[in-house]
Amino acid sequence: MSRIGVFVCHCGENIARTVDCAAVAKRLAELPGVAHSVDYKYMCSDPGQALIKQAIAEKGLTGVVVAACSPHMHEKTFRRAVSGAGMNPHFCEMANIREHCSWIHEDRVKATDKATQLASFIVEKVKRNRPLQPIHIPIERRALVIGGGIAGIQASLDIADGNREVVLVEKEPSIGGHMSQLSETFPTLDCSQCILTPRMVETYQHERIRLHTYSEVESVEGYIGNFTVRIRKKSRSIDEEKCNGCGACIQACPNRKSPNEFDTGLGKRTSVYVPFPQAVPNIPVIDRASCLFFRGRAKGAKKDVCKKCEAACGKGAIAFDREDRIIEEKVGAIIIATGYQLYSIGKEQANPAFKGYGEYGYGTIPDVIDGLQFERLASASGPTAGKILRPSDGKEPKRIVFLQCIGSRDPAKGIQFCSKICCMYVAKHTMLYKHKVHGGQATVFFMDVRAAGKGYDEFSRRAIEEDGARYIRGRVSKLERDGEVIKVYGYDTLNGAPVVMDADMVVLATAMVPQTGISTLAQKLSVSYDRYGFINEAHPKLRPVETNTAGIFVAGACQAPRDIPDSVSMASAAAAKVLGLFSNEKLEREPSVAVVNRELCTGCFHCQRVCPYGAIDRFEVKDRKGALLKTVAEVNKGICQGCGTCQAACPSKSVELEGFTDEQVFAEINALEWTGQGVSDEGGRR
Amino acid sequence: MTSTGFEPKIAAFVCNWCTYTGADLAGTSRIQMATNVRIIRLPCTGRIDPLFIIKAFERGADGVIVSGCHPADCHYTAGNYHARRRFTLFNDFIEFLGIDSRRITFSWVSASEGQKWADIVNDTTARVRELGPFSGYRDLVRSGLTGGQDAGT
Amino acid sequence: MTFSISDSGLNALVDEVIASGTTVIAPAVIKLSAGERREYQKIGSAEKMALTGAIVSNSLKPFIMPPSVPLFRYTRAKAGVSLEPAAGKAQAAVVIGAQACDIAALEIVDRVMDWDYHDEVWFERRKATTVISLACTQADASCFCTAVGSGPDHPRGSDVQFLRKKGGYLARALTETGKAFCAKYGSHFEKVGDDADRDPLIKETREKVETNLKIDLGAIRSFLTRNFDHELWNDFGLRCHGCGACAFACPTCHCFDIVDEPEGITHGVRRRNWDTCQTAKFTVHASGHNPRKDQNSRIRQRVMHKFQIYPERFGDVLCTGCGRCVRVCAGGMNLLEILKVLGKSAEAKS
Amino acid sequence: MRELKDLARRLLEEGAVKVVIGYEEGPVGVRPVFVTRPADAEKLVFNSKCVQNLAAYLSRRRGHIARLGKPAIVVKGCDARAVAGLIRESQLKREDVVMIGIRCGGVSLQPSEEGPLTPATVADRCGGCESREPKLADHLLGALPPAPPKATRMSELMAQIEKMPVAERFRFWAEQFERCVRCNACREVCPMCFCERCIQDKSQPQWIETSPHARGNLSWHFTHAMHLAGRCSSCDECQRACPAGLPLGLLNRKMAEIVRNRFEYQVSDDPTVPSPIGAFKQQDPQEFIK
Repeated sequence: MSRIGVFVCHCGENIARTVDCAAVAKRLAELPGVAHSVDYKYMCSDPGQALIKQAIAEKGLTGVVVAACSPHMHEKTFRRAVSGAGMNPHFCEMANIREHCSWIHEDRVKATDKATQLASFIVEKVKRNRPLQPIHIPIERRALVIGGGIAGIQASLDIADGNREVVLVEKEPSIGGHMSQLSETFPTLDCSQCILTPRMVETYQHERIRLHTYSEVESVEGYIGNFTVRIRKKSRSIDEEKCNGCGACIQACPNRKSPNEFDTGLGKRTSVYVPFPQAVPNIPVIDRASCLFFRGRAKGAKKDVCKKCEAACGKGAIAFDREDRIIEEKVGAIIIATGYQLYSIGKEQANPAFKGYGEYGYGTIPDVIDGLQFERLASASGPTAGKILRPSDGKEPKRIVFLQCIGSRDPAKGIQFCSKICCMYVAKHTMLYKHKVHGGQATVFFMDVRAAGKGYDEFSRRAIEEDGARYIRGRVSKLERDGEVIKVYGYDTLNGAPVVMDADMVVLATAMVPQTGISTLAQKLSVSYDRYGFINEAHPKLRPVETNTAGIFVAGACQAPRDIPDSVSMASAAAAKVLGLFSNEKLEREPSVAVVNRELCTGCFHCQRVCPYGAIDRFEVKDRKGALLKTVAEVNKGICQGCGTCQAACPSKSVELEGFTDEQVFAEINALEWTGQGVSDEGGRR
Repeated sequence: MTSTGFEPKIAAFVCNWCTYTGADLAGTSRIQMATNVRIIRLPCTGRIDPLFIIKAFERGADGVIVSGCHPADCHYTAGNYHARRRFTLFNDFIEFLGIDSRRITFSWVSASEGQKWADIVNDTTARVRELGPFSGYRDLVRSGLTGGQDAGT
Repeated sequence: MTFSISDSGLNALVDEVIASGTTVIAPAVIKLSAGERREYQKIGSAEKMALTGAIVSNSLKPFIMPPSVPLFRYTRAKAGVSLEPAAGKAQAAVVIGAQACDIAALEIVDRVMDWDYHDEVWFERRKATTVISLACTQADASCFCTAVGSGPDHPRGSDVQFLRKKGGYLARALTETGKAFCAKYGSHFEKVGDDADRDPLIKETREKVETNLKIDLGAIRSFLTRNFDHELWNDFGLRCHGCGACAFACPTCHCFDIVDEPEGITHGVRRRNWDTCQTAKFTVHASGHNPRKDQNSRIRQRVMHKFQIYPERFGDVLCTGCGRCVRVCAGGMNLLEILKVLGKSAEAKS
Repeated sequence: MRELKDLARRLLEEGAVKVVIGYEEGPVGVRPVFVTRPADAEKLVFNSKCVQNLAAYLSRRRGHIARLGKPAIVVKGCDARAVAGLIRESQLKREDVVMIGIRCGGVSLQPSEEGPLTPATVADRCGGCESREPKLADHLLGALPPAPPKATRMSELMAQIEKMPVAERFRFWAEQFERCVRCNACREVCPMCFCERCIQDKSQPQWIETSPHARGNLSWHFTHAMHLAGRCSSCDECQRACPAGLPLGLLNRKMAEIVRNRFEYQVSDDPTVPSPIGAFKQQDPQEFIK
């Protein structure tokens, strides 16, 4: 038989003003199983807590109900108090008779009745509570960072500097990401490479960072503190141990016509190549699609051809036959920092939800380019060595028109969000252009100029006021090639008049979208993502770098369009979260998790389908001889967050959420009928 | 209060993170509301089994409120989405069984919607008061002595 | 003492009984979504009665032993538990037109109800009920009353037995209660000689039932005593779904379960509900162990109880051949067939 | 049906299966039969009296059948939906059962119903049936007979109930549920009721009162229908098995209609298509939620 202690709090006058606390205590004393029932001015005060501890000891209580404020306020306080008296904290629960009763009612009789009932629910529940112990999970204190752009680099360095190992996976041959492609950065106009390259080198040389470039995450298993990650190291066809990065192979390669991805197709490269001079690691990779040797093999040539690189290499590092390798890493936390790509402008769309802009002739008019291509033209290390020249004829454009919001904020094309950085980089582009082509005229078609950020608005004003960029508020309906010039048909919404102008080059500020394959990766990690593929944060305000899966964090533009400072802040925030997690050897978790009754589970796995966390595994029940009896559900306590959706979905109720078991909830509902009336008192009637 | 003096008994099954906290906010904001509702706290609407509602009727509830986080705001990401499908089935099905669905209010009340919670409480109380006691449900048990073999008159 | 009563006389009698406040239970037609059927029902007027037609689909059991009987209400308080009666006294009732199989069942079950314990719940209603049977003029392929010691015109258990005749019924008052009933409503009866004008269908019905099944109950009983582990039990339960339809339709199955049904924290009702040995739950132990682990063993239990255990203790087999277990079975189980197999095996053994 | 008998005998002889679950002519109409010896394959029949959905016998609860060894099962198109359901919900592996599908021209309401099918005798699910050919089957026997006539009983009753004011509907079901004696035939014949312990039998707490009074009965039939949402194969076996004659098929029919209207889903014989209950869409209907 339970011996429940009920402690009714006056909360000064807060409760006592409308609830007859003495009457509540007196009525509850009549409930079977209640061994002790008192009221007191301030239960949360030291004397109040002492009252509880004393009663536990003297009355041999098996459970404690504090009828007071919201459990969100003081549940922890009272659980700590009973714990101090040697009672399992989960035998203490609160009935909310302040926020849910005294503060919202004036009728003293009714409020007293209601407070009595609310407390009776909790008494009935606590009778069925079980002692729960916190769950301890060992933590593998190494982190995986996916993506070697500025966010991934920053996160890796922060964690490694925090004395924990990092595994950094980058799918391209070099780390650096989009930032390495940029010419100068807003709002300071400092050189992107100059600030990034040292960080790349530091990452490469850091003793606690294991860098896997040209690699991708194959699969992820496990849960917070205990992930097993399989990584595919794609073959560079080069022996990374032997290569010293001298570049002799590149000199020897006869193919010089492959489009250079790093230069966004504006320049050319060889088949064996490093993406850019500052690449980290400085180890070439052979592009098997264009390499004569591999093309020969693919065609089934009897004799291997070319092999000029092999001949040129003094280290014997060319390894044509090297295959992809799968390696396994154990980590305790994961940061996703896969960044963005540009939305594809033309008609063809990989994502059927999006529509392209056929009207801008991107891809058919050579002098219509995107923002990243402009970055390469403006970059000192770019295909034009920093001169702004038209792709079509290499002439210097005298008139450049910039179009903002290509894709962004255009629901008709499938994207509703603002890409955030375009207003700023277009302003930057007009400035870079003006600095390089002094007589040139930059015209910008915009919807709004969004320049919120430190020094941002000043920067964009500078573009207009000092560097003479012409800003026209309105959209462009069509771009048309007219001999050497591009005819721009637009509309100036402030003047309310159509605008037609000639341009030598047009730059489209296209939307940022997540990298291709983000959804596949998100599924491997079982984190949720929005309809564009951006990774969802656990809470948009309060948990911005956590995902809905414990132990997996997010940083940079894979979560939403981000500029560099945002990405770096997120990365450091995620790193801090990871280091926080790693500051303990074991993870302590609230024990309110689901538990499966193997005896009764029929293995229909409805629970597995509804679990938001993928916390339900399959467990094979075998007899003593090892023969399979049945396969049942099993909850991974490391992953379960305690929502209880599985229990509602279980037809036979073979899975129970600790702390909210069917017995406990049933007991509360069962108490609905009890009013405490008939107990002779003057409850509330004084 | 009507002249009959009927005060409905209403059970509310709410999630811990949004509606319970919203009801807390109503309290801290001192928003006055009907005294008829008794909250039972659960972690998530995903935990709410339709049987809770049936059992509440069996125990004399005249009305029921079920409330949790708005879609996309679930503390557990998707518990409320699963709950919503279950509630849809329940809502449509009980009408077929002849249980007046006006006795049940489903709602999304966020932690910031103290006023909305008060409105839900007051509206539901007024509506159920008008519908009268759900004695029909409790009375189901009165018979069962003959196994229904009664041709009547 | 034999009387005769005309159709119109019977109607008048029934209406008079109803008017006197006594419950009348008689076969009446009920329209269900599953079709029309004859059921014993509490009727409100004589015109509801349907004394002929297909075999009555339910038995009289629910009227004497309702599917769920509240035994008492309990209230828990700190001071202890207090009890109060849950329902009023049994109402006086007259059953009219009961089939022989259903009437015999009452007498057979009386034995166990007054064995180690006198069952008030049973006898209270039993004693308040006057039973007027009607010899069957119809039978179907599942009827086998004649094989288990009864027959379509067997009077066992009747206070008064009706036998169909042209334009009315012969009424044989067989017990004191029956005689008193006939005397009380004497105005509707006419005294006649025994057996006058009996409907020939009665005899034909008996002959028909006799062809359905012929077995040696004694031989089966002794076979069962010695063959608990016989391999033929391995097959009987295959198509059985393990529901309680047969047992609940059966006029003689009388197992019950007692449950406390809370209606809140402090009070509730203790009820006595029908139960059946055909479900897995019936014998499951608290440990989870179940001595009757599959449906074969549960079918064996049912057959053994009816044809060996019960007769050993009380003389009668616990079966009146009504055939309802066959009619209600969704799995096509057939007790006649099982008895035939047992009979054959018994013959072979001896 | 020669084809059926030959196939069953061959499967047994070759040892491909240990038992063939099919139909035989019993003493009163067609009934399930479990053929374990090749010679007994002669017992097998298939005709319009083969009403039963045999998939219930594949449930793991039925240990005495499972112990016979690998089964072959005779299925109609509608029965295949139930077998698919068992596969979908991990109760059975596709390779662990041989499905003998038979093209179906409809079945009668009762397995004892002789003669050609008429609107009065045909089972309610047969009219307009679109799955008379069990595609999931390993073997597909017979030629496709003409389409069966259509019964209107259930749709008429459904319309009648839907027209009732809500209080009258409550009385209607209360009267129906008062007849229920909780024999649980509806549960035991249900191929999708495969729980090792039914929630009805869970006593701590006792969500569903075991007493056969209308309150406990409502709770049970409500729960059964809820649990079958998006899962019920619409075999109407619950209704056929009910000794009290309750129109239980209507409850499941209604639930199927709700699932169809709300989530555009119909239970099929494709085990790879999951039920919508257990999934969700962000845009799911919620007009009833305030």
